[in-house]
Amino acid sequence: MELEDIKALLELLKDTDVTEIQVEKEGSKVKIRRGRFYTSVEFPAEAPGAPPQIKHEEAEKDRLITITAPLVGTFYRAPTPEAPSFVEIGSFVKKGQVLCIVEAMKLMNEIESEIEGQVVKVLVENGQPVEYGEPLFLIEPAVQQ
Amino acid sequence: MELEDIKALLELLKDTDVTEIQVEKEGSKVKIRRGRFYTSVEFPAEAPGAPPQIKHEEAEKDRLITITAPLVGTFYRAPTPEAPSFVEIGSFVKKGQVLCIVEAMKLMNEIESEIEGQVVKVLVENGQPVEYGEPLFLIEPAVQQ
Amino acid sequence: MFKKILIANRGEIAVRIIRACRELDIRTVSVYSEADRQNMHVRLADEAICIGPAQAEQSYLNVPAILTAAEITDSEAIHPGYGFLSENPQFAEACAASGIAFIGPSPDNIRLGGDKAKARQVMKRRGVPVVPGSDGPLDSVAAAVKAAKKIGFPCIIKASMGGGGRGMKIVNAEEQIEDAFYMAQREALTAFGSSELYLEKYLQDIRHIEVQVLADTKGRIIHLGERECSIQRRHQKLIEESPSSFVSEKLRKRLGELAIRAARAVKYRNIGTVEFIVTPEEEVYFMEFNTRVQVEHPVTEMVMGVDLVKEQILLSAGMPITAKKVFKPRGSAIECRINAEDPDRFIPSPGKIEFLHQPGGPGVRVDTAAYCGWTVPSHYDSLIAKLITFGSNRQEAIARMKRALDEFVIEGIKTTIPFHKRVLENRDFKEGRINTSFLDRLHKPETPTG
Amino acid sequence: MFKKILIANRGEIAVRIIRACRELDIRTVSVYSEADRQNMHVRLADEAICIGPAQAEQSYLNVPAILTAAEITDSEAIHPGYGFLSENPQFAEACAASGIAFIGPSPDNIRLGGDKAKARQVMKRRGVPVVPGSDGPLDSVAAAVKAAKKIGFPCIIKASMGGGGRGMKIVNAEEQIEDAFYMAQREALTAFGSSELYLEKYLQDIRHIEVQVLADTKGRIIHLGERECSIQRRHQKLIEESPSSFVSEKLRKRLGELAIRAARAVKYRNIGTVEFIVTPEEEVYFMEFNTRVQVEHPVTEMVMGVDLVKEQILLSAGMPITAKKVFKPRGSAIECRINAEDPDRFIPSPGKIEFLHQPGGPGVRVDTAAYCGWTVPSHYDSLIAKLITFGSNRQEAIARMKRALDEFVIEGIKTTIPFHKRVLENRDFKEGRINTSFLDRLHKPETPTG
Repeated sequence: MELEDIKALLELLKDTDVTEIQVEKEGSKVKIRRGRFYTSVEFPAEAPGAPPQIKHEEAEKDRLITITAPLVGTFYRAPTPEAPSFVEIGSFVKKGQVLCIVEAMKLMNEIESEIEGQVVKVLVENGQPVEYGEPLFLIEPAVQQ
Repeated sequence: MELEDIKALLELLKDTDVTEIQVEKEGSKVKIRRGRFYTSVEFPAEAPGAPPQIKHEEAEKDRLITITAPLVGTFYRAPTPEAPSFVEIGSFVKKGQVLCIVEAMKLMNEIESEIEGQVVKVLVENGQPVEYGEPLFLIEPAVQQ
Repeated sequence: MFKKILIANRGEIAVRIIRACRELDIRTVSVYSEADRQNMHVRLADEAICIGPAQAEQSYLNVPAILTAAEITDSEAIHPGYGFLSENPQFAEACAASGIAFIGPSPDNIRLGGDKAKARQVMKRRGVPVVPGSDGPLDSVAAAVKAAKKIGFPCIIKASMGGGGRGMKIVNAEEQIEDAFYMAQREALTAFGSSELYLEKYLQDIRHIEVQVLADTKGRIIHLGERECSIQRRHQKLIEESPSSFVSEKLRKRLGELAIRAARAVKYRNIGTVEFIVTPEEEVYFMEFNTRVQVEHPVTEMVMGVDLVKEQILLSAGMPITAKKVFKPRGSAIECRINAEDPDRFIPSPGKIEFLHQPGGPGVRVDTAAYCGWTVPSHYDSLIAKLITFGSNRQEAIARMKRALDEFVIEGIKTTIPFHKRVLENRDFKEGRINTSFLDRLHKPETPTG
Repeated sequence: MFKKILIANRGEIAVRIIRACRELDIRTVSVYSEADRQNMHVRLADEAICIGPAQAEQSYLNVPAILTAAEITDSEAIHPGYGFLSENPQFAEACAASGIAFIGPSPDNIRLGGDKAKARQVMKRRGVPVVPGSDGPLDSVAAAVKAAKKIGFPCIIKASMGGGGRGMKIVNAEEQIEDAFYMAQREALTAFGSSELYLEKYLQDIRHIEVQVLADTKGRIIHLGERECSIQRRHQKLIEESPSSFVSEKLRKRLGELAIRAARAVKYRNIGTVEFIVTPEEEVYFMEFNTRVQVEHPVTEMVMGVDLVKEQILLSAGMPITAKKVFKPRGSAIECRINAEDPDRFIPSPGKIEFLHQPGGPGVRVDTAAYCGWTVPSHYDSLIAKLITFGSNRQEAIARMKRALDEFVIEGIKTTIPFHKRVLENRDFKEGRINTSFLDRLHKPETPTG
């Protein structure tokens, strides 16, 4: 919350009859009261040393869909070592189409696409272990999906 | 929170009807009140649970001078139990005039006024222990002192 | 020895196990749910794997996910901690089937530990006294009435697979049995998946005293003295001590012998705890066999100068209890469980810890996974720290606990620290006059407790 | 017993003393300088009094201010901690004159402890071996030459009232003596207010081993084993252990006997420490008598299961060492001094501690006055925490220290934690091959230290 933001907030209030507003954003807090009340802005510092949250790809998150691992296991792009990959970068996939396999407890779990669209990125190498919730693919949804 | 920021903040408030604003950021705190109120800037934020700093009388600190104990000891307002107090509220005192005694190690240490002026407040009861730096008297300095 | 161990748990016990592994130069893998991403056990382990969402059923109780995590990290063993999968014989079997060592006793040991009615029968046969009661499971109301009449009222009807106070009904007269029987059956079925019941004499003014045992794969069994666990609220222990101020040298010898006999009766291997009921007349009855590391294990560690979790890992790796391992007790230790709970009504108080300062100095041990800025999730057990103090005698251990509780600062959530301070100020507690109904008395203001 | 004690110190030792007092149910008064207003010792005491500005001369060394603070708070005794006024015989006398008990030995004991040349003479006369050297103070360069020629080179010229490595000059040949003598005189006069010097044989590859003694007012004297303090940088101890891995049972017996003889020679009362030089050939020489609680006292506490500060308070109140107090050693303990210093160049690093997380779990003790958000002032000693670990043997204590150092998080300032990790990884250290020149070797990369 920078001075710019406070300014904008004060500006917004000018032509209203609002007497109190509270905005919380990314750990900082702004509280403004008008007239006989007071205005306060608080910036609670983050707990120092806390591990960073897993960041989403900010720029892409608006349009791309991330397919994540629904279970712990080993990631395979093809049904057998000799077979071709289920999908490649650029592949168009339908909803329900198999994207990869996650092997757990000797069971091959087929991971299907939740949407129709185009594979933009494969985030994990073939044969690598993946944890629960780990991003596997980025898919650009088809228009009007 | 630098002076620059405070200045900018004051600027922002100029054309508003906001009467009070409080900003906390990275351990520093700015509190501004307008009109008949006062402006104060506090650095830095207390550590959680830390004992309070000895607070100066905010409203009076501009004009009043605080006489503090220059050593640990017992505060006496008079040279002997029977004698009258060195000073009373309202007394006019000269620079170097004895205000009280602080007894330490059986020694009577006369505490002199650092300025000429009028005794506004006696902050410690007769016979009470005082610590180093403890406020003893508030004195309003004489004009053109 | 194991080179890498996966820890199938969270919170303070996961941190406790990581500490033991680090000191043994064993690499560690933590598993965690999505709610625990910021947890201390994730930060301290060499590797950490997310195994599912916040719900324990899909993460910390998710056997395939945990075994897969062990496989993909090449872990040679799994430490289950306490709770979660630690007393699940199927999990121990699944580990074995996957070629992964389970750090704990055999599946059969675990199975018997969980079947209270069967354990009673085995112990009785092997000369370990059990509370007078039904010979085995009750197959009908009539059987319950018959057993109750034989031993006399009051009685208690319990679930064979039970624990934690659920599925238990006290009956004071014959006409109460039928209702109690059917209610207990329903509760037991819901809570434990089995409606099997048994019946015992209901003993009052008793103490809950347990004995720590160690058993190696060669069949050598030793005990490490007792723990006093009578300070309970609804069958949940809150304060534990070692030694018990009630136990004389003679009684200690008897408890130790019975514990070893109990362990031998079931061919026990690994560390375990034999829980006893002790009456004011020093009558001792077997209650149950706990086949895992206990929450309260630190009080034994402080008094015996032993690291029980390291011992457990070494035993699981097939190491014998060596002749050198003669543990001699010294002084007195006490543990207070600090829960994220309202200290008056024990309602959970999850949330962000805004400030944390741990007590320190001589004789003070803190086992916790909490840190300044950590958010206690609402999905799991409310235990957030164990404060353990050691003294040259019980009085010093208590004085130290009081000053350590005073130093402990946890801001942002409510904790049971004020509750512990109240107990420690109580004259009955200070003088060692405690039993399992102590807290009920404490909360009745009319009781003259000083 | 005392009802109220004033603590004339700051930092971790003030907190240590407050803890002992709380456990003994004694009220505490802290004194503090203006720079220490936010200090832990101010917050934990029952009362706190500001006694002066930041400069130690006007606050923690200000005798009238401290005695007045004791008087106005009705304190019955003053605990001086270590450093500051703890070894000032005039202060101990001033306490007595004011009718306030000084928690420590008699002024005469303190005086002799401070006069190294005189202490040498007394010990020699009473059969406690001292390093070969001059018989008493040197009155001229000629006397120094004569003494040096008698005992052989290299020699070391020391200040009688000295300590901490100042006023010491090593001489390797006769022609170096004159310059060294006058330089040492100048340094001694500036640092200690006395130019008196003496001369000793300069011994290399030695160990610094000290013995803890307890002596009551009835004349009973016992010892609590040794501490190994050879890991030093410029005569400042950084890591201490108990027991010493070098000391055999036979040597331990001899050290203990000599320490008790030394204490008896000076009619010592209270707790104290006899420092010895031990050569690789197990020759033992008296070095000095420390007449206060030592920084490194916790390693003895951990191994002996004793609270030395409580014992000190009880002894000062005239309590005898009872027959029950037979302390038996168990296991091994090690202490790392965490200083607010750059870990490579040992330059002080005062400032705000932005985040603090203390290690915990079995066998870990933290003695500190630091907390999250506290600003380490630049006016005083840089010691901000002592990390002590206990293990069933030295190997376990070291393994535990390593994992505890890994867990310790101090952000915002530099500390010696990385230095300690380096030492603990060193093969010579792990195998106990240490002496007072260990750190010089450690910092020379060509030395094969693994």
